[in-house]
Amino acid sequence: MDAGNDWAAAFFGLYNYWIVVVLMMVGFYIVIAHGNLIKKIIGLTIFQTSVFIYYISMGNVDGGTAPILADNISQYSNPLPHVLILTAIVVGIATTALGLALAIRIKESYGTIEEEIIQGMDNPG
Amino acid sequence: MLIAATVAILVAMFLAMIRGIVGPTFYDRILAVNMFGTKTVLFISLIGFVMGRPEFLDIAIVYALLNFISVIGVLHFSGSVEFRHDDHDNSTVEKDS
Amino acid sequence: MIAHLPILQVIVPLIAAPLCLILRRAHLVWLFALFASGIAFLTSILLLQQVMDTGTIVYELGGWEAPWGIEYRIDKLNAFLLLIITMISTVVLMAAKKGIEKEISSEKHTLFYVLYLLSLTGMLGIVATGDAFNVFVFLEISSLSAYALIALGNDRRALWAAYQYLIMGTIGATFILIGIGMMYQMTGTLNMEDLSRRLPEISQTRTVFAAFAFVIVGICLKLALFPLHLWLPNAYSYAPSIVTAFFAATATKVAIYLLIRFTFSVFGLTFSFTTLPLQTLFIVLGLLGIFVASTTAIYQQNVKRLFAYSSIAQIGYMIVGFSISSVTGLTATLLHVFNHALMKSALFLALGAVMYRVGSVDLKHFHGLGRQMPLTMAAIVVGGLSLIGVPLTVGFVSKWYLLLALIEQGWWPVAVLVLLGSLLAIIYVWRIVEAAYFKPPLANTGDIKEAPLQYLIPIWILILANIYFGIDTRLTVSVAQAASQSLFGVGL
Amino acid sequence: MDIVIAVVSAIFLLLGGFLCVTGGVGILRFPDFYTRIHATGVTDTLGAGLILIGLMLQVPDVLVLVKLVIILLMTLFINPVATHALAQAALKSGLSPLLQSKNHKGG
Amino acid sequence: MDSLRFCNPKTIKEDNAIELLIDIVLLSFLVCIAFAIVRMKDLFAVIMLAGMYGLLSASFFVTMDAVDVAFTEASVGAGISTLLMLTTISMTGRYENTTRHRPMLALVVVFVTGSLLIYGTLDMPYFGSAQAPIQLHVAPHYINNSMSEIGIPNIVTSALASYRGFDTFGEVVVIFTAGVAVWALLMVNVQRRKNTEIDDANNSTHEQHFIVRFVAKMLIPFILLFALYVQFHGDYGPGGGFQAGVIFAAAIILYSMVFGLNTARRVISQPIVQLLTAAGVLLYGSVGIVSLLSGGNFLDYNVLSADPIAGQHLGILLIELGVGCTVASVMILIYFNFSGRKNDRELEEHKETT
Repeated sequence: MDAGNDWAAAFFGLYNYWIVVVLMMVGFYIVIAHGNLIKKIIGLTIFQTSVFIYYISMGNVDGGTAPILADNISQYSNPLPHVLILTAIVVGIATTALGLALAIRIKESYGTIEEEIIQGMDNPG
Repeated sequence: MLIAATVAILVAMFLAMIRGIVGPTFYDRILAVNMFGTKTVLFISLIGFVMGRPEFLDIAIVYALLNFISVIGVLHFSGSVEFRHDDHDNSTVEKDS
Repeated sequence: MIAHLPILQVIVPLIAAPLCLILRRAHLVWLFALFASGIAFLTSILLLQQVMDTGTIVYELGGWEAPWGIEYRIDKLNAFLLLIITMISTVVLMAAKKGIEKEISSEKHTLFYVLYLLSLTGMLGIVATGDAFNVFVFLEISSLSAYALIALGNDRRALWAAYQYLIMGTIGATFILIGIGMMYQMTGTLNMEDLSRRLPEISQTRTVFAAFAFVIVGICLKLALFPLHLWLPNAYSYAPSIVTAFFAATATKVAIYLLIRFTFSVFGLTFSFTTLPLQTLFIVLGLLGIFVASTTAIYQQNVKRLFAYSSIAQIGYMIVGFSISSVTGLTATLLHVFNHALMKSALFLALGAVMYRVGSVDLKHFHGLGRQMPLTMAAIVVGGLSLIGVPLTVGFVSKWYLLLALIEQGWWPVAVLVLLGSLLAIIYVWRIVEAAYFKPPLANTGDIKEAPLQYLIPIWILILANIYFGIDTRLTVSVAQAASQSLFGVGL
Repeated sequence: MDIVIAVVSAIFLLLGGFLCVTGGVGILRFPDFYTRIHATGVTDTLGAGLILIGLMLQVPDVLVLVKLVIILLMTLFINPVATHALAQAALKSGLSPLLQSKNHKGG
Repeated sequence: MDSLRFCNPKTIKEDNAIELLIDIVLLSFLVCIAFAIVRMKDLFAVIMLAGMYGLLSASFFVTMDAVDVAFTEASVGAGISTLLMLTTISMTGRYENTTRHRPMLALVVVFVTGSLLIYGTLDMPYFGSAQAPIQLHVAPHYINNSMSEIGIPNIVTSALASYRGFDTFGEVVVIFTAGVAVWALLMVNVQRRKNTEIDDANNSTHEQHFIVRFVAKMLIPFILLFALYVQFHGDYGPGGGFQAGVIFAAAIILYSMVFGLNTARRVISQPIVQLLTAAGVLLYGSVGIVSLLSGGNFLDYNVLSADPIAGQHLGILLIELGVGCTVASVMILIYFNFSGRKNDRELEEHKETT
């Protein structure tokens, strides 16, 4: 096969993962660069969701269908990543809920949810 | 034809998404999300037929329900104190109180 | 029932947690939690005995064979860790009733015990399991309960510390999840033993390198390895004392366990240490951790914070021992895991007692405490000596083995640096001793009484254990040695 | 017979798809909130209805048909209600419609 | 290196092409939304976009054949988490400060991590390849044998509830932990909660939404019914305890939004919800213990009945119930606590002004 075909194969074979990487990094950037506590948690959700997309992508098979057995279907997608991600989604919402609860408490006791201001209040000078 | 309809839905989703991103008002965004949700319901229904396994419409039902709940939720919370700080939002909003 | 010990180890505290929620009355819940933790402790003793006698125990959950189902795989390494965790948890729980009386408002006491048991469950689950994804699930159980427990502290800074920990911890857990995903993608399995068989074939692929990097960085975030330690000092200093005592002794140890498990068992020794410059990197980070954290500890005014920094330094010692990658080095690390758990839980419990009587753990409030709370202060002194590594305490034993391992490899400069690091420990421990014994009490403190018995008993159990295991090293050394030999021997 | 159903279904689907795109263009191009809500409110419900009817003509079994009917009913119920609630809330909050002349602003 | 690819170069067939197209389009939508979220300062808009992000990723999961995951992601990403975030910003404020926290350092960290990830993708088996290791090891066992070993068509449910039942137990405990943790953090003083002034004030805003109240009233029984359907239909189609629990909770949340929190609390009292959170975990655990006592391993459903398949059915039914029970009650508990906290604060502000 010629080189051009190879590159096309690589592109179509991996672009899902590359986009996932971009999404992950956007989420990760929000978490570490933004000072607003709610925004950080939203970044965390994006980060986690992109990991879910990664897992689900790897389970996909060309020509496969949903892993629910039916007559006259032979090719199914891999069910195991689905199982794992179901669990991970639950973990994700649990973390989000707890993070938001903490943010509410922080707002009540510090009066703000901006990281810089909070750190300034904790270490004056 | 299923595919044509799916593409149309995707286009509509894209347009709604842009409205959601540019805003400008609070209500425009809710409207965009609502429309986006409706389009998602249709998309899920269509994609089931496209892929030849239409028996998973339960998901579409859930989407429709949650869409409604989230619009109600947004309206519910829009009344609260912190939401009212709309000053630097945009020009078309005028406050009564 | 004896065949079911591995699962009982985890589900006893797990089932006890929701039962506590139903019991509701705080002191009943305390007794019940103590009981559950005690049962778990007994289970872990039996397990360790069984493992030492018969070798690795495999328990198939749901009756499904390993790569298809989840299995628990108890070998010497995790049996040892299970013992440490349950032991510390039980002793710390003894003090919990008095400990949370003043630091947590009364309507939250029941929830405190529930979260405590859940956290214990999470750690036990991480250590016992033989399935990579199951590690992630139990990691999240222990982390979520940890965030909440830290946030229960009275100080508003506890909330901020918990939030920071939540962000860092979730990033770490997500990194681990990415790493596990890559490993799974390349091998098709999640079972650790199966992974260790399938990974060598493809160990030269870039994906496996990336998987390794993500798992290790994720674990190091949880481990608070320098320079990823930033969440730890705040979390430890503002959490309720009981929580600090429990976590300082166990949470980082679980992360060390994961590090050992993934590098030695899953990825294999050759991959982890020969193809990657991991050894040099970890030695440098470990030593930097020892020096930076010890130096920072010297300048702390809050004693809890001081000991938190000292914990980061001690993690440095464990990492140095780990990265020698020899049997003696790993033995030293495992010994230090055990010993550090003993001393730090004793020290933080003693600080809890000070907090109970004085209401603060600032260094200036320690003035004159040597006479007012003689038993508590004596405990802090012995614990501090152990931290320095004075002979006849446990701290000496692990440092001794660490030096032996370093000299075995001929790494003299590192050995000298490790000794110098201990000198820094002398300075920060001395500051507390000086304040407690050589400074007059503050004028307006009134009369401070000795800590209540409910505090003193667990503190002194731990302190006596500190001395006992410092003199009679047969048990700990033999188990640690057997565990590290088995890791270097046949793999998993 | 089959061909007739297929053609009818295709017409419904295309019409529905067209309406959806129209609604999308509307929400993007119309000048203010109230005109946008008008565009989506009308076309969404109708477009969704048409597409769902188009799908109903292609169903393999009864259960799928029932589900489609449920979705259709819910769209018919929920969409107008949501739009109505939204418009009402917007009006009450003081968001004024864009009128021809700026002097005539009002609710 | 090519031998590691496990893959023949992809031949783009026609029906593949459309799926590929949809795939690319959905993913690029996701990227657009993610970048828009970075830029935006109005947290309300960000949350709306995050809701869209959830809907989109759920649509993506459907195209990837992961129907169960799509179900869950839709109810969580677009439903519950949006509501929780809205409640939160209604207490903490809507706008973000413009300052960034060391953006250059963050960019460097992100860049390094991203490069490492890209580096890692280079040796991955191609997307959709049937020869990838994950399609050859472990998973084929589930696909080929689950019908004879467990006897239900939904393989995801088989693997979730039986093969990896212990993970799911862990998942239930995670959600239980989150419930207890949020409760411990946001607990409101009991005396103050009795006061209903503010709730009545809140209600009055909804009095005018007559149509909304009417439709909600009609819809809620239907949602509850649907939740039950999802709960028990999980063996045959997408669904199961978790999804059902979230839908059930969504119905209650809708009720409490439309009719006021205190009304909802009168219908479902908080102590009962608290009890149910524990009950679900205990139900799950006791299935395991019963199987332990009847001679099997923990969570081995084969021993629950004389016929292994019947045992599996019974076991899965019970643990799904446990999951549903805990998830629903934890979600309700979390919402009650968030929303109760909000009422409480508004009451305080109310008192201050009068």
